[in-house]
Amino acid sequence: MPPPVLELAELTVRYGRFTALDRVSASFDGGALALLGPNGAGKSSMLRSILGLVRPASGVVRLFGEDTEKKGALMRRRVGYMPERDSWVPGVSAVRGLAHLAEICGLLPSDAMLRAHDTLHFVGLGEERYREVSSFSTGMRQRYKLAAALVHDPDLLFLDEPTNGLDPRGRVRMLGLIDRVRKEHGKHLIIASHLLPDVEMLCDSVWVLDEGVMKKSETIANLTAAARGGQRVRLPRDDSARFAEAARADGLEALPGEGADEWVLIDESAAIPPDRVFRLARACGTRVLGLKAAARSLEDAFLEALEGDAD
Amino acid sequence: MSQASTPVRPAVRAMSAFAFRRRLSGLGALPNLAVAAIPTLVAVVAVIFSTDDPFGLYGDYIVPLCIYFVIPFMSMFTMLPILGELYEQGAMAYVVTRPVPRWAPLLGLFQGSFLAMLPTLVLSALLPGLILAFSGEGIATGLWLKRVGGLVAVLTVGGFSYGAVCLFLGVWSRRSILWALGLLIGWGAVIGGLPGDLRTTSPHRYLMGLADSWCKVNSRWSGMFTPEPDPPGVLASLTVLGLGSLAFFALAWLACRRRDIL
Amino acid sequence: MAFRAAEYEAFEGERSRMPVWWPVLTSTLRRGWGSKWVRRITFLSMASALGITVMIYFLYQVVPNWREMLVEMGNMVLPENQEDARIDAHTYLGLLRFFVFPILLPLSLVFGYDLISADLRANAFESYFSRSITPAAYILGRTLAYVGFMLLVTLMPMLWIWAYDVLTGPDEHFAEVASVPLGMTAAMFITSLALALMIQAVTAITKSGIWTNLTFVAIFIFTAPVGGILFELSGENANFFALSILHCIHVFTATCLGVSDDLDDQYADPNLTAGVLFLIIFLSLLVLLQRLRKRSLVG
Amino acid sequence: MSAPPVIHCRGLSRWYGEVQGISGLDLDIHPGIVGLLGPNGSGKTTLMRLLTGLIKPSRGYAEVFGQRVRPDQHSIFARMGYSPGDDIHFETERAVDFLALLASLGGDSADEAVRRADQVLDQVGLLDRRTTKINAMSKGMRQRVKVAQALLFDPELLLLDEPLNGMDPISRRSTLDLVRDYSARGRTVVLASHVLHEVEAVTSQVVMLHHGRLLAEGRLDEIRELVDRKPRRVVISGDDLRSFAAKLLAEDLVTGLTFTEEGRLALDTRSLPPLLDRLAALGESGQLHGLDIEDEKLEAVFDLLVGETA
Repeated sequence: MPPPVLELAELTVRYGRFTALDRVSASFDGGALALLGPNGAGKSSMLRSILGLVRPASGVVRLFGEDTEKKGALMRRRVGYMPERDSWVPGVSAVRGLAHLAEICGLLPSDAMLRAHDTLHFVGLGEERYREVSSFSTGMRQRYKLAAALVHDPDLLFLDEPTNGLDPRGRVRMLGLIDRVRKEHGKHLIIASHLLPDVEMLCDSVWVLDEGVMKKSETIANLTAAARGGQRVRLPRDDSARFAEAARADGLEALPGEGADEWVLIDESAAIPPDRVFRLARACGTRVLGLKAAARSLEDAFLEALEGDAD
Repeated sequence: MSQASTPVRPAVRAMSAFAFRRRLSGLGALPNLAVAAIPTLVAVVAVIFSTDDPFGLYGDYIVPLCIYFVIPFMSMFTMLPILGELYEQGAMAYVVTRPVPRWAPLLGLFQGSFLAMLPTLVLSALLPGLILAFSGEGIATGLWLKRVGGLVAVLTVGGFSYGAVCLFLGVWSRRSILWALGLLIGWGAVIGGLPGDLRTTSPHRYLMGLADSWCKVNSRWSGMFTPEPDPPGVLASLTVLGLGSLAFFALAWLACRRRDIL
Repeated sequence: MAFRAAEYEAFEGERSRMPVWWPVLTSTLRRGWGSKWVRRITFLSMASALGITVMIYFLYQVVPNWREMLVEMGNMVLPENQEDARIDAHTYLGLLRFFVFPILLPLSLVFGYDLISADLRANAFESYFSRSITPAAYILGRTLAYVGFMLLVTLMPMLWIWAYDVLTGPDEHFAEVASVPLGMTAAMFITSLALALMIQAVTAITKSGIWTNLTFVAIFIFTAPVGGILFELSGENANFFALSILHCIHVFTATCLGVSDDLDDQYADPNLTAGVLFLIIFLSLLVLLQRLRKRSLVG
Repeated sequence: MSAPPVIHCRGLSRWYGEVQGISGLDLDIHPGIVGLLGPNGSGKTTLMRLLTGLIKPSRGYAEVFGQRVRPDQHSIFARMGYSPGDDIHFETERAVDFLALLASLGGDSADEAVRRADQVLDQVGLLDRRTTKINAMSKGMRQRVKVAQALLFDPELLLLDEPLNGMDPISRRSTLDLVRDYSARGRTVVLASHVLHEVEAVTSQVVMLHHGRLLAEGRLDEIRELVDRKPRRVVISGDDLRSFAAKLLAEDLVTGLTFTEEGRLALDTRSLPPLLDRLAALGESGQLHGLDIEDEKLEAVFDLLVGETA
């Protein structure tokens, strides 16, 4: 059996007196993993200590079964990192900088240049590859960072907030790219993100961190298991409030959903049949614009995991 | 227009307190202290090695050293980084979107930085004075006080006017260090210290004029620069330095309205 | 419509055995050359070297025996005990003052500052150190690039002048300047190394382009007059001149050229100046390694 | 709409060298929450900076509260709060000192300033972290401090540039609540963002920028009508959809019809309301389990608009 892709044993990270990670132990066998947690939970600290950007106060990190403290530099050839902050090689063109980063990972200059071109094409920056990264927009910089993480063909990718600051188009595109890298090329992914829909789409399991402690290690399917037979309903904005009133009058619980025009209907005693929703809508003179069984969103589950512990 | 509705004084005071805190808390004071330590180092060496009378040494070496180098470097160290950081990183956006005229926070910055610079300026004059005064004997305390006090006064005036120059440069230019180097060291110290007609244009001449009147010194130090043969009087010096500072404040005022904050 | 998206491909090729600092070196050189001011300064330095050779050429055209005339004129002007005014290793030492020093400071400022502040702004350290590179390899690559650039603008023009001088001069002239290439190379190498490490160490401490420049300027410019003052105060103890980096470079170069015996009592002890340069190298290395061990360069 | 607009721009343009920031923007913004939307690099931040006088227009002008925005027109800043997209940078300051400094710049005495600072810290839920230094704060906390400083002096106009960027879901929800409460008091909030469903959650009034130009402006559903030229797609799931599909075709309500891999039915239509009514009838009979209209979310609307002009 191959060793786990990533193994943390009692990993502790401190900045001065502040403890960012407190004796975290976990292991990741491959696939796609999401790191969730509020700001300051220790997600970035975990990524940075695995990559050797921060020296852990104690504990062991093993990548592909090798201790990073001993063989870190060599192991990092098999790892690609997309940092949260913008990061690039200044003063040279995007493709030149990327080739340079590939050379550092041990590619021959000719191979490196070839791959730099290919990777930039892959992320959709082919037209812009001779420009300097400093002139890139946020979306282009994100794609450049992904290219930089991929250029030396690593086996494991660390992505820190990959869709942060992207417009919808850019976001969909980035998610698609990441998904392809994983599904078609068998890369392992570890993604730290706030955007739960992204996580839901890309990952199969999550580690929930809070204040430097591992709160939960769970598969996404388990986290979002359908709850209590509720219905998620969307209506025209102007009728939305009226509909909620009517639903409450009918003995249902109406919780606000994602947008202002969405409600989650819950009946404490039984599952709600779809036709009841349609009838309710007709009764208050409006149309149903969307309807689906209300699985708990990852966000709810995530909040629950955090708050349940705080109580 | 209800521009007078917002009191300017709290703004100046708060910004001044911020600049003061920034320069004197933590490691912020270190660069200025390092500059202030250099005249002291010279004094220590003088006490150990020199047989000349300490009172004369103070006038001949410490005074010109302070005027030629301590003032410009300290002004640069105090004014340029804080302005550079505020402008370059866009932090100025938080300051100038407040309902006060833009000159008010800048005046506050200048005031706070200048106040923070004063103790180190005083130190750089006082410490060597103390060391030299206690090493020799025979000179009345009153004379010492007068000479050290005179230097402190010259440094204060110099720090004020050079601070004004740095304020303008910091507001006006991204490459303020290069400009400051050219203006303060090149035009001030070097041109003001070399013989020739050009030196009469240098602001340093007026600082040396003040030193001549207040500390009763004229540099004997032959290492680099020649003494001013005909130093201007107190009134002329103060007038020129004061008007110069005012001119640079005005320039800074113009520049702060002109410069985009990105 | 035929459509083929750009596709990601796995890398099957061989990983090279090239040392990791090599790409850092080449990339730094490339970036340095990309800076407009670095090119200008380099051009200025090369142009002045060329100017000097052209001047020698015209001297030959106008007064073919100018070397002898120089010695004769020197004998008339200079006091009796002074040596002949001929072109020898001393001349090259003199070139340092008018030719190298005015270039060294701006180059260190512009080259170092542009690289460093760009790296800080681009957050490049995160890109570097998440890859298979060790801090030591990074410093090595970086430092060699700095040194290479400084040698390019100081040593190369010197050697160019030297070569022209030797080629045009009489045969016996070679003996007078034979020590120049080796001595100059050694001196300039150590000097560049010290400056390169110092500016990186200052950056590692200040983590700010502005403060790095201010500190560097203060060290360069402020120390010169202080050295002079202390020299006078201490009853002409020339060792105080060793406070000034420029002075140290001068004396150290003289030592390397083998003419340090001729330096009078206006110069610091050669061993001391060499010590100062090596101390700078040592301390800067210490600071850099300590900072990188704490990984704090990454911010 | 008789009241004068809070923000009024005519021909507002700004170039950075040869790079275009904003060009020829005519815009009026009235009280309420306005979502300022646009892809990266569309000129949202440039517009914010122009409205706060941080940069000067290359051409045209902007007026806020009926007064021309100029660097020295500081009296309008008394009624305006601005949270820049950039980071704070007052790294060594404690949160309360930073806010008190800015309060003093608005004319508060020292004691008043601290009191006011505490008040806004309370509003963003950071009162217990008042003595934390900025450089010890996480990204989300810094974002909240930025929002807090914009709230000083309870301004009539709030300009928030990407305030939600980098916040965790909890802070994001509370910040949006804060914005909603704020506008409920008749204030104006301009909220620049590209996390679109969050903008959608607090307002239906949007301004869309693209390539430095005004792409669309107005109520979301008004904008939506602009894209109605494009056929809509409704995806349904339920029992016995095949026979239902056959009926629909006969009724000429759909232009296209696809069964998806998951066994759902995708209907393309140019007449959405009748189709929805038809589907509602089916739903009441209990045959329909799920219903979803694609291109209905703001993100999709935006995609369509951009797609049409780009």
